[in-house]
Amino acid sequence: MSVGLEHFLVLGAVLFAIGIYLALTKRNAVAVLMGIELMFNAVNVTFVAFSRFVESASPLTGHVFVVFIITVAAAEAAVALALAVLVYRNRETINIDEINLLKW
Amino acid sequence: MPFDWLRAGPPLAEWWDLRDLGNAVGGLLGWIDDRGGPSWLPYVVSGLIGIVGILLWSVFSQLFFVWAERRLVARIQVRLGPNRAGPLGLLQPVADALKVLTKEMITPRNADRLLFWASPILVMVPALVVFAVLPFGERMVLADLNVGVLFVIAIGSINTIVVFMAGWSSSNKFSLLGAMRTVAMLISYELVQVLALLAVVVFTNSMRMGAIVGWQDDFNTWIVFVQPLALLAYIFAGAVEINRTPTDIAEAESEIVAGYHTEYGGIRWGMFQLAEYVAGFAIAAIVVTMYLGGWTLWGLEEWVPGWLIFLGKLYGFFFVFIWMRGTLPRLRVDQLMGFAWKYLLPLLLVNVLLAGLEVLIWQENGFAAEAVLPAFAVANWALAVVLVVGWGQVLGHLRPEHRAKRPVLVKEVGAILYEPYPLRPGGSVPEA
Amino acid sequence: MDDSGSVVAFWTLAALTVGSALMVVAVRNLVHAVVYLILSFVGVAGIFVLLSADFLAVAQVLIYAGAIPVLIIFAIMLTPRAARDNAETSLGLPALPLVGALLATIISIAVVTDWPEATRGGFEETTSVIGEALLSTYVLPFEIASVLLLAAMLGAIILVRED
Amino acid sequence: MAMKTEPFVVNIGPQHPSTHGVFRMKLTLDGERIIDVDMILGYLHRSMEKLAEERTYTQNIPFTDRADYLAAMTGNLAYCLAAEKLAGVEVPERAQWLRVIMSELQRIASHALAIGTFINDCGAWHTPLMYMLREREKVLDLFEMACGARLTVNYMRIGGVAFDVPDGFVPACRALVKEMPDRIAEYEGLLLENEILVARARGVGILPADMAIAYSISGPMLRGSGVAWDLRKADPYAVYDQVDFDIPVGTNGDSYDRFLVRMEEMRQSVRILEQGLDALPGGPVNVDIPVALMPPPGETYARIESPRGELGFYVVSDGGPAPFRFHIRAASYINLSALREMTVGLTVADAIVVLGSVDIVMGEVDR
Repeated sequence: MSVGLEHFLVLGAVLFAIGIYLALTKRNAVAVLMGIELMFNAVNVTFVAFSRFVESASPLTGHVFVVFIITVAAAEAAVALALAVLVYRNRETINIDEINLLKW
Repeated sequence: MPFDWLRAGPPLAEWWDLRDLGNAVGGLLGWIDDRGGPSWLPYVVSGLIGIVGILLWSVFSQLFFVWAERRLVARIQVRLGPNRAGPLGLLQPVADALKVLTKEMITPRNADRLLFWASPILVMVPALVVFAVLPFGERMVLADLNVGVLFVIAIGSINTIVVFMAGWSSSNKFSLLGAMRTVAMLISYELVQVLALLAVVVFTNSMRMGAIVGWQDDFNTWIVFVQPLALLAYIFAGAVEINRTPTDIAEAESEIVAGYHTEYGGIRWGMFQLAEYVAGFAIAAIVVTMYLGGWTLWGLEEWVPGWLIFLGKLYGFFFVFIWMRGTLPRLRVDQLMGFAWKYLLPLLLVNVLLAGLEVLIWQENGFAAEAVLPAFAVANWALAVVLVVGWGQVLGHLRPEHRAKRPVLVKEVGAILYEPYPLRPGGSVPEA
Repeated sequence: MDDSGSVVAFWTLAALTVGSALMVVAVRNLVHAVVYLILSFVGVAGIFVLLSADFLAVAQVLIYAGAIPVLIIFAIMLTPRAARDNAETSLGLPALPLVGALLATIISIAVVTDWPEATRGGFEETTSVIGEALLSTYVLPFEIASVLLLAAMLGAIILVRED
Repeated sequence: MAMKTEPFVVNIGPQHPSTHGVFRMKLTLDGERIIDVDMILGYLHRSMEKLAEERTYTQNIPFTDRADYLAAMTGNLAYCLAAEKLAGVEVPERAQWLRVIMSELQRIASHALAIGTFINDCGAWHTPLMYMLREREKVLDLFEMACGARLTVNYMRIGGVAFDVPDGFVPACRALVKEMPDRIAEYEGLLLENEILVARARGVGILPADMAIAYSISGPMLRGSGVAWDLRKADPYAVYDQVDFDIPVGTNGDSYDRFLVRMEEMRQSVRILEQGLDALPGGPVNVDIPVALMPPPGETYARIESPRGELGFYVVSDGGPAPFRFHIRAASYINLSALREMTVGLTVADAIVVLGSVDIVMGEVDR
């Protein structure tokens, strides 16, 4: 049986779900960031799947969007990790449960 | 039909025409089609032949080159090199291989089991996978992707992760120090590699390795004539990527014993050595394909088989790494970093800008290639010299007092000759 | 996408990607989690190859399997005494049903609506088309993205620099 | 907000490829920078000074070979001078000249090894070392021709030298002297203008002159820091006052200057050898002294310029056949004391380079 658009969309959805679960449940800030990266990838898969299967005037716009997503994700990862290191330096921990005091 | 490009091109020469092994594979595929095999079989067969060919070639040429390197470095060092095992010491690599195979593979107690076991295997991946894209002959390329150059850089970047895994998992202070040094160095030189290869792609305006070799064949000017700076930068970045002198920071024997592969014994350590040589061949192959005209030699490839020329150039270029290993001392890590970020990157950015300008001028006015390319060659070589020396002066690398000063000869005793530096314990020369 | 080769490839790559993504959730040691994350990113790169997006597949390997994990590893290195385990937070329990519900809705939408399927095969050459698009119709976002990268780089350096 | 990182203690040695013998250096690191250096010695201690108190003066000579095993000739010479001063023995002319020739040959061999291993520590894997070992081989052949041994020569006696040199020695030595200058030019061509070596060694491990004097450093390290002090000129022994040579003096006291000073000293030693071979007189090579020499009670301190610095012997006699006290003032032991001042603030790689430029021999340090 052939592999259609739905297969890739389901794959993207599953990856997105795993990413959200990771982001919501993990205690370590770096693990949360890994979840976010996974979500970005899920979105990328969906974009590319659409640009491959769906009829459109310029099919490769999906790819251009994925390029933008990759750059933004890289920038976001850098800043988020810098924040994590800074939080670690001030609070000696990056365990999200403990970073809940607003009196910074 | 998969692999139709194997059937395309000039009328398929006889399968026994070994000037391009692609003919033989093409003949085999034709034979399979006549027998009416399933549609995917030729795909699998040619893929397997390619993979097995690359594997066998890289392992056996590594064995030969271990011997060649030790003899050549010995020749540079006024000594003989291995000559005990077998005639002229030719069996020395076999002896080494047997020794490495029979040695016991120790795993440190609190090592990170999974990563410790995985990294020797993974260290071979980037070294071997790069060869999938490199054309040994006109139709002898496993997968001629049209993002070939980007593929080479991407596979090179996996090396960083594997080095870190090796250093982190052997849970020993020296390995971690070596691993972190190497990772930081590999990242900064990845950028240098990208810019050096970008300068080539600007000229050939295609990332497909076959197209790049084709461009160099059509205009029969090698890209090294037009882009000398990019080649020099890539050689240095290549030397960094495979940890060879003058940049063997990873296993700087005299400093932190053996860097990230200290804790590995037996065949695991052997895999690291094998990967280092195969990665060296990969870098040499990339340089030959991108800058030195790949398997073409201004028409000679009609008679001499293309892949022979390619291997000749590859081994010839690999000699440069051996020569560097025999003569140059090692740079410190921060000097290497400073050299990459402060010196090489600005230089290469300017180089890519100039290459873009030149191609723009060439395409806009549609000059004839014979007139324009030699002019570009001369201009680029002169510019390369001016840029290298000028930027060196600006950054102070070539400032007079950095040059060696001979000691002052004195006849009588007791004279204190120099006013001591401000007494900073053990500090280095204050940056003037 | 009908010949048997790509079907086999799809299922293996999908299994690899989802499997290693689940391992990232399950495994205790944070460094192992990063390794499995890299594995799933490489799986996604394979999926891109299946969807004949060759430029994106290679860019994915270069950035997601070469650069971002190194960032994550440096972050883990710079936070030595922080909990290096991959444990769940205390209030993790309600997350499972929420995620399940979200997944169900997305999948139902994906399967129910009939997308205007295109009849053409994969793309031959994507790099040059992406390049053209980036510098012609999308030149503004391209410039904004470069400014954003510059800002992110400076921000990260200033945050972490201890003078 | 300062980064709270715990210091990272790294152990270099005792079993390490570039510690020039069994020497251990505990480096406390903050990242790559060295905060503190703690040196642990004694792995090669053989209590030579205590053993010498049970042996007659002549039986003690082999100890001096094994103290600084890379410069045995100068070790013998220093001890024999001390014993002769104590016993008031006159050394014949020919023996004096032979002693000068042998110690200069030893200086060339020792400096060749010192420079070779220093460049090794900078990373040029064995290439310069192999070139220099080729010259050292020729010097060791000359030693073997003169006294049968290459390393622990045991050639000098109280009152002269053990045997006269065979006939083939002088022509072979002249051949070496003729060939040596362009060999040194070959090394300098290979190393002097080498950008990477200059980058690695220039400005690394600075030892200012007054600190060098304060730590009583001697030898190429002191001259590298700009102080022109050479015992062969300051306190001439044997026939050094009849020989003309220069003292190379460095300019800013870093590892590169010490390397340059050693290179120049090899050239000066060749000049001395030339004059020595020309002026070698005939006559006896030693004076026969009683087997159980019993010098009058008293103490003496004789010092010479060994390749590593001032090598002194403090010998006290109580009239008996064995010395009452036998102390070796080892040059590398004292040169090593300044290592901490030179390496704090540098990186691990620099510490190894500085240790290489100090050129220590553990036999002499631990005695």
